[in-house]
Amino acid sequence: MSATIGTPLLLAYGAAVCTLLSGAVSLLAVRRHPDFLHFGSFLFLFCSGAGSIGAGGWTLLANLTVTDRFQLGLPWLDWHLRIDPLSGFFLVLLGTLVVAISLYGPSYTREFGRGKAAQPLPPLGVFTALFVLGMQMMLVADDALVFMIFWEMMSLCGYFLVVYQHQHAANRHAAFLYLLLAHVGALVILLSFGVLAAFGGGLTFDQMRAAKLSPLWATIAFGCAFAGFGTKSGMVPLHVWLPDAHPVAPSHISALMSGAMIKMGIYGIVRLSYDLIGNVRWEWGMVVLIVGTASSLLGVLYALMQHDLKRLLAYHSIENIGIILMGLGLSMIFIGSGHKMLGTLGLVAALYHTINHALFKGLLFLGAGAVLYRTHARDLDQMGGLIHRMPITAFLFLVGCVAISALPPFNGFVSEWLTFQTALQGPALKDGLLRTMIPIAAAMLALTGALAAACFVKAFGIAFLGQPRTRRVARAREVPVGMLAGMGLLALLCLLLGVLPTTMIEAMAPITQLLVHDALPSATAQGWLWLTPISPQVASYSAPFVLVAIILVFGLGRLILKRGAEPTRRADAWDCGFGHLTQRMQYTSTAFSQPIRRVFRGVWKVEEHIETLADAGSIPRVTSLHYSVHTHDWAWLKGYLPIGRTVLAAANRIGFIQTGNIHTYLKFSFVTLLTFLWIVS
Amino acid sequence: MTLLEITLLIPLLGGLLLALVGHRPIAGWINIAVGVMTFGAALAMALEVLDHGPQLSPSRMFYIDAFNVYLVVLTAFVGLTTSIFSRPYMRHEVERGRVTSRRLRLYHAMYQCFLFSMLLALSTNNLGILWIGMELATLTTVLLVSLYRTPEAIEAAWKYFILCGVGIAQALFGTVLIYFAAETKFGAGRDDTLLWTVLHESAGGMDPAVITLAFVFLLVGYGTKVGLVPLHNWLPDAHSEGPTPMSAVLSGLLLNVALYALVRVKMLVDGSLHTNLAGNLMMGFGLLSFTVAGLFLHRQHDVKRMFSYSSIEHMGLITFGFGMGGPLATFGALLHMTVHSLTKSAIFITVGHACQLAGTQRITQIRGLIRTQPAIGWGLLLGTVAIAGFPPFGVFISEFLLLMATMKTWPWLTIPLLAGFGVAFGGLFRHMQQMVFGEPPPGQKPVEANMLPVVVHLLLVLWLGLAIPGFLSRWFEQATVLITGASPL
Amino acid sequence: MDSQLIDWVLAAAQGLLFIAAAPLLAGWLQRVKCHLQNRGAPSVWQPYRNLSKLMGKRMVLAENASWLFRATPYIVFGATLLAAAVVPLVAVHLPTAAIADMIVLVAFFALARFFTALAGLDIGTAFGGMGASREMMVGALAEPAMLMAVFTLSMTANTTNLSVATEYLLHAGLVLRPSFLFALLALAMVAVAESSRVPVDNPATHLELTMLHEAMILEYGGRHLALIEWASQIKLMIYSVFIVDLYFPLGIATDFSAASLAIGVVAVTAKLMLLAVLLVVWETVLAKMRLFRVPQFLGFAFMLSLLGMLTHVVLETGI
Amino acid sequence: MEFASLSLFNQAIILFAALALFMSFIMLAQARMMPLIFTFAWQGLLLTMVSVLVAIASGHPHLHISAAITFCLKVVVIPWLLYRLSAKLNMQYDAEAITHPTLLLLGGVALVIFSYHVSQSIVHLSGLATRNTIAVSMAIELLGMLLMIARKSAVAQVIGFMSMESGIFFAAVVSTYGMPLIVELGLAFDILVASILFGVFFFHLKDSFGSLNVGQFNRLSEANQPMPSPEAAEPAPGERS
Repeated sequence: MSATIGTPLLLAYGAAVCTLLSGAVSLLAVRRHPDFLHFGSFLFLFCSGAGSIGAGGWTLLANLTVTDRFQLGLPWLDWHLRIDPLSGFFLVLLGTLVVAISLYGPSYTREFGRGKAAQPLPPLGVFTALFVLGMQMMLVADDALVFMIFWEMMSLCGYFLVVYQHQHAANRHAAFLYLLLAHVGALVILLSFGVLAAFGGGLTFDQMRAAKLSPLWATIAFGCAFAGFGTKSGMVPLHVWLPDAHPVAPSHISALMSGAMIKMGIYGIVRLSYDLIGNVRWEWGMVVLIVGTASSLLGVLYALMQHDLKRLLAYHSIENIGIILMGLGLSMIFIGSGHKMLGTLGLVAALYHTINHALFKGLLFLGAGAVLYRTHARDLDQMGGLIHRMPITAFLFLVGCVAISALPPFNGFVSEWLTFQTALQGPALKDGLLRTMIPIAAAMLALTGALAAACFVKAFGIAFLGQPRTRRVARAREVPVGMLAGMGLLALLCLLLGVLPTTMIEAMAPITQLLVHDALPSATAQGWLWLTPISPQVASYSAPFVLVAIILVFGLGRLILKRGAEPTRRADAWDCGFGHLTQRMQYTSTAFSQPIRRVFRGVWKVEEHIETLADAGSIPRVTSLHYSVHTHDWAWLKGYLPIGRTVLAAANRIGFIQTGNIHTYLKFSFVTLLTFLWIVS
Repeated sequence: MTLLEITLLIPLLGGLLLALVGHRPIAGWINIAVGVMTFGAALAMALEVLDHGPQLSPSRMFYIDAFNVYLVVLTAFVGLTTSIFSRPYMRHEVERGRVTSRRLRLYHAMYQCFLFSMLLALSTNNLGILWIGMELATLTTVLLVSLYRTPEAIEAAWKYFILCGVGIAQALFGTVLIYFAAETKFGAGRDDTLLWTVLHESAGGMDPAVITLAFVFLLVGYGTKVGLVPLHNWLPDAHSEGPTPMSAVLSGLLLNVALYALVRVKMLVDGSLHTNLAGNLMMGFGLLSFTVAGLFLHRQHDVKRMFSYSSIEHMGLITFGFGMGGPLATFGALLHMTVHSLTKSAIFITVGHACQLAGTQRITQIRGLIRTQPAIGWGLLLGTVAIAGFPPFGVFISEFLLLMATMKTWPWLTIPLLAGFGVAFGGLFRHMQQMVFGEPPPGQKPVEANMLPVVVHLLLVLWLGLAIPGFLSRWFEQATVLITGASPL
Repeated sequence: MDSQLIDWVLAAAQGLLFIAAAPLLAGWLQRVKCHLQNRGAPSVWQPYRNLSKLMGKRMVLAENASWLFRATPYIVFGATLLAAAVVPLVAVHLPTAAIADMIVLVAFFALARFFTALAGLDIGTAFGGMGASREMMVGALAEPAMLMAVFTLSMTANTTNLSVATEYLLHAGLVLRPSFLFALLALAMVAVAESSRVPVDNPATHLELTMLHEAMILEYGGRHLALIEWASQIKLMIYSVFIVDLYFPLGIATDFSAASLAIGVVAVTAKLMLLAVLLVVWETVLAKMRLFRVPQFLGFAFMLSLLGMLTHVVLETGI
Repeated sequence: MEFASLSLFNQAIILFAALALFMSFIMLAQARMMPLIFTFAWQGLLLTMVSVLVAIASGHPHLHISAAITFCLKVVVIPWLLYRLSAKLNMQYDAEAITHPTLLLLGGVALVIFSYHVSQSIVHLSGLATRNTIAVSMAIELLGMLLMIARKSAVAQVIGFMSMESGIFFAAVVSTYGMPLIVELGLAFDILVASILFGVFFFHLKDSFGSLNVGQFNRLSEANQPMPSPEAAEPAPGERS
């Protein structure tokens, strides 16, 4: 270790050590002291998260770049580590989520050790720790080997976490699919590094930065990186693992996966294309933009059709990754066409949305976990009325819903607004195709946003509002305070990032300086109150004002209107005079999304089933009707199944080699020999 | 007597001893003790090599350099750990009545003879003796494969015998041709013309035409033993029908030794031909094995058979790496030999226990291992993870290097490699998952298992994945220089 | 400092004017409509009477209503109010315009819609769910169309700030932009859909199967209902002002002298009255659509706005 | 070089080599068990004689030893073992139906031509006058393999295998005056062990399968095995709405 490693890197090491300790505690405190496991393990995890935030925040605020080496790995290649503003930013993101789940986890995980399907807890703790460690170290990696080691470690531990409740076949299947795609994706990433290493002469990132690539090879490297990292991020059409894997993992892990892990893919794309390959080309941006648009639109449309809350959230991750990619794509297009400042704006929008999504998706998954914890239900159509039983959870979940639907004054809106602003600068480009494509992408983004709002009205409305649909839901209670604290932290951050975007963008300046050698001075020029990304003339937004105004209206309105009013009376809801309403008369999630299903039919493969039970008798009388709808993913049906079938068919055919007949085997040997002799003679 | 000769003698004498007392209950311990001594001697010898560099025995019969020293140690080591595993395993088999005490004696004797033959093949300086060692290894293991005397076992053993016999005969023809080439160069009447040290020094002067022909015969011959497609057909049969300790050493060691022989020959050929012919043939063979075996993984019903296909796959990859031949690829291939051997033997050990636990080798009937006996379940899981090439296990590092090297020299070949990795991974995991996870069948009971070898192996593989110790990397590097003439550093 | 203060005061005044005038516009619409349909017309002040009556009523809430149900009217009204503060009614250059631009304006509407729909689901009646479901679908389709129309405008003016854009168009004089024509039509169609007018919705009906907006707020009464009604009147007003001031900015005040402000008031009143007449004619001529024709209607609006955008890119800037 | 100009020794060597090759053909065509074994022994004898002749011609004494080894193994021990075994297994009068015998012989001829073609590039290197016999030895080796492929009986396969070994041994003798002694001894030991093992296996095979027809040993076939359909094979993820 060199003598002059900077404090941020030390902090990062500290965080990594804490993570390891957390794993060790869970491993050691096996049976005797389960409580010790809970608190010790999560305490260390908390420290680790705090350390990450510290390390990342420090580099980001002080604009530092610190490197270090370890005598590990290959004989001619030490482990190179480095922390710079970009990795710092992602460390902060990761650390925040880790802190949140370390608050949330102790109560939540206790549930797994109980009951019929009790699972041993140590694996959960160990792999959670290693999962976090993988991400932490991957972010500070400065050579391809270390990067890949920890990248794969992250993927692998994710697998163990997804398959944690392995008694369910769905979990096993989801985990398998996840790991398969993660593995293939990692190999593709490896190829990208391979190209860079071949041209740069070495595996360290410094050598790769110095590599002189021809446009063709640069594009190949970018393509591999994009496909590989995109698999991890869940971009369409490489997304199929995501909606399977996220729902079945324990909820705090889902939060971590959806909030942090898929962002690592974004980190990878940014790191490789802006930093290592460099010389971003607009063609790449075009691809990224198209993929991003498709991901966001399809993600939200598929989300709308889900009635499993966590699966719905998982599809929204795809949508939001799409939005992030749109920002990145715009940024690449602008940078590739020579508009550095606009490129910077796009990058800021993308990164801003990255951290936003981490926060609100983390919050939502934790909320879904809270519901699961109390009701053991993931199916929306079994919930209902939880706002009365779990008011704080409901409130926090609502914050997440508003934020993800891109509504002011929360954070999701800011980043989407920035993305819109970037897109609106499309006319600055020379190329006619780009100029027409970008507005269409913007329109799709608008459509996505509106559909997301519809989807979250459904999610929140069906789950938390109305009347409880099952008895277990009716008996639900508020979750323990630790879980609320975890969610509350994220909800608060959602609001803060929504209200203080100017400050946030200022803090992100070192990243863009590092990657694009440009910053957005104009965005913050008008003070913290006004966000003016390009100039005050072009666009401005004052989130604090909006917040204050809403609060004012709310407060004043209530003050004025309620003064002197008679006390409120409670009465039955309007039932058209038919007698009282039952919970079965409510709209279900399937019913809610029916109009949209009709409007966008063809996007899904929809199967409708109606099961009718009838009394036998001279005149059959229908006693019960069950209607259900299944939507299938075309990407799975048309993309993955054929590939899988091809492989299996090939495997089936290839069986002819192993006939079991020794003569055949001898013939193989004989023919091989003769062929080779023929070749060489 | 040099340390090397001691290393060779111990298993030979141990084999003779066990031929007498191999049926006694104590035989398992004797087996272990012999293993310990062999390993100790090998280690001492390795230390000597580490201190003084390559060693040529006074009679010039044995030669230890950076390339084979680590393989000798590895062989002794895996031999030892497998013997540790074999004690409870065989006891269980005897209890179940699958093995009689006479056959137990045969087993123990043959086990040590097998180790001897491999050590002999590895350490000899004479290509003829190398061949003899390989043939001896076949002969000793044939009896082990047929140990259970079931029709399947007999059939497998017969196929193994015939196919490897034929293969090895081709190798003999190749050896004769090399001898021929050497004699042409040196003139008749010298008795050192088959010594590798001599041949290697003067490889440049040998006639290319003869050497090419010889290489074809040797490739087909030793390639059969390595398990290269389409010469591999014996391998899954032999692995699946024999006792599991034997599968562990077959997969972990014998394949390596055969490959070692092949690479030694390739070094001669490269020295003589100055073309890429040998390399290209090996690459083609390797890639074919790699992809075909990956597909075969999907269609397996028998867990040991499945992992034997995985061995074929990895051997294909290593052959591909050696065939590619740059320093990076060679280094990766050398490393891969080590980690594959450690991992695969660990897997077979675990699989052995798992099969005893479930009472069958059918994949569909092995269920819920992690519930019934977490040690076995996790062992199998982590072993599979390691062999599938996930970090931080060492297999990842070697696959990483191989892919990097491919990207550098044959970029387009990365595509089949990539597809192969994906297919193989899918094949392994889809089977492994159902065995390890899920609810166990009612009444499934834990078995006596010694997981120490597995833990040690996996820890070693983990260590190699995180950092390659200095001495080993020096050996690898020297071996790389020896094989390719350039250093990866 | 002084001038800034005056600016803010003026802005507040304009905002107040906006909300105060909104029921008037609704009343005027109603009156014209009755005349056109040969019915006896209520006074133009009738909406004010309705609102004040509702304000004074005792609150009755459904048993199952949660805090969300009670908070929603204020949020909806607040969001609409904020939106109103951004739109230049009489004068441009007001400081409130900088708080939010066109995109934020759309987002304010989305916020209001979001909460209204949630409130619809809160009680757990079938009506509420139905209304929420349909409203969200309509909103999902209308919002992108509206944004596209707005983008066409903002690309021309290179700003998303409403005030700046209006001023730009005012100074540009008469330019015959094909893109504006398309965008205007699209915007008009969206405005009709968004403010729950025929043919998408009928504000006057309470027929169960045809309700959209009304179904959601069926459970509301008293001051809550008043706020929501008022908010929807403001919303209609915003759309109207949006159309008349952006596309026909003639007469809007660019400085704060009394004269130009007065001209501004007169101009905008005249324009709004005219627009209302047009709207009434449209509503009288058309019948309400089936729900599943609405997507086609909105899809057409989306097509128009896209066409507007493309003509802008292809014909107006490519030169 | 004119054949006639060779010494008689060399002419004899070539003659015996040709006869050994001929023996291979006979084995290929011989359906009955006993004559097959005898033919094999004859081939061994011819090879022994070649070795002796070469030993005399070249003055390499250790070739005598290898000739003796060959004689013991190929002429005495192995044929005797095989004879005993087939007698014990009561199959010395078995004859198997050879499918397409003519085709097989034609294939054999093609193999000889192929061997000649392949070895042409190397024969000029040999210092021996009888160097063209390399082609013959290669042909014997390949014919042995062809025999293994063509025959169903395990005994015939063993004979084919041994015949391959003979071919290789022949190659060693005629191209390089034999291998170093230690190698030859080891080789002989291996072959001896192998032949004993083969013997052991005949009994096992007979026990397990009731015959020595290796064509029936296909319990370990994968060709007609159905694909396993484990849960992860082709699942439709449970997407529903």
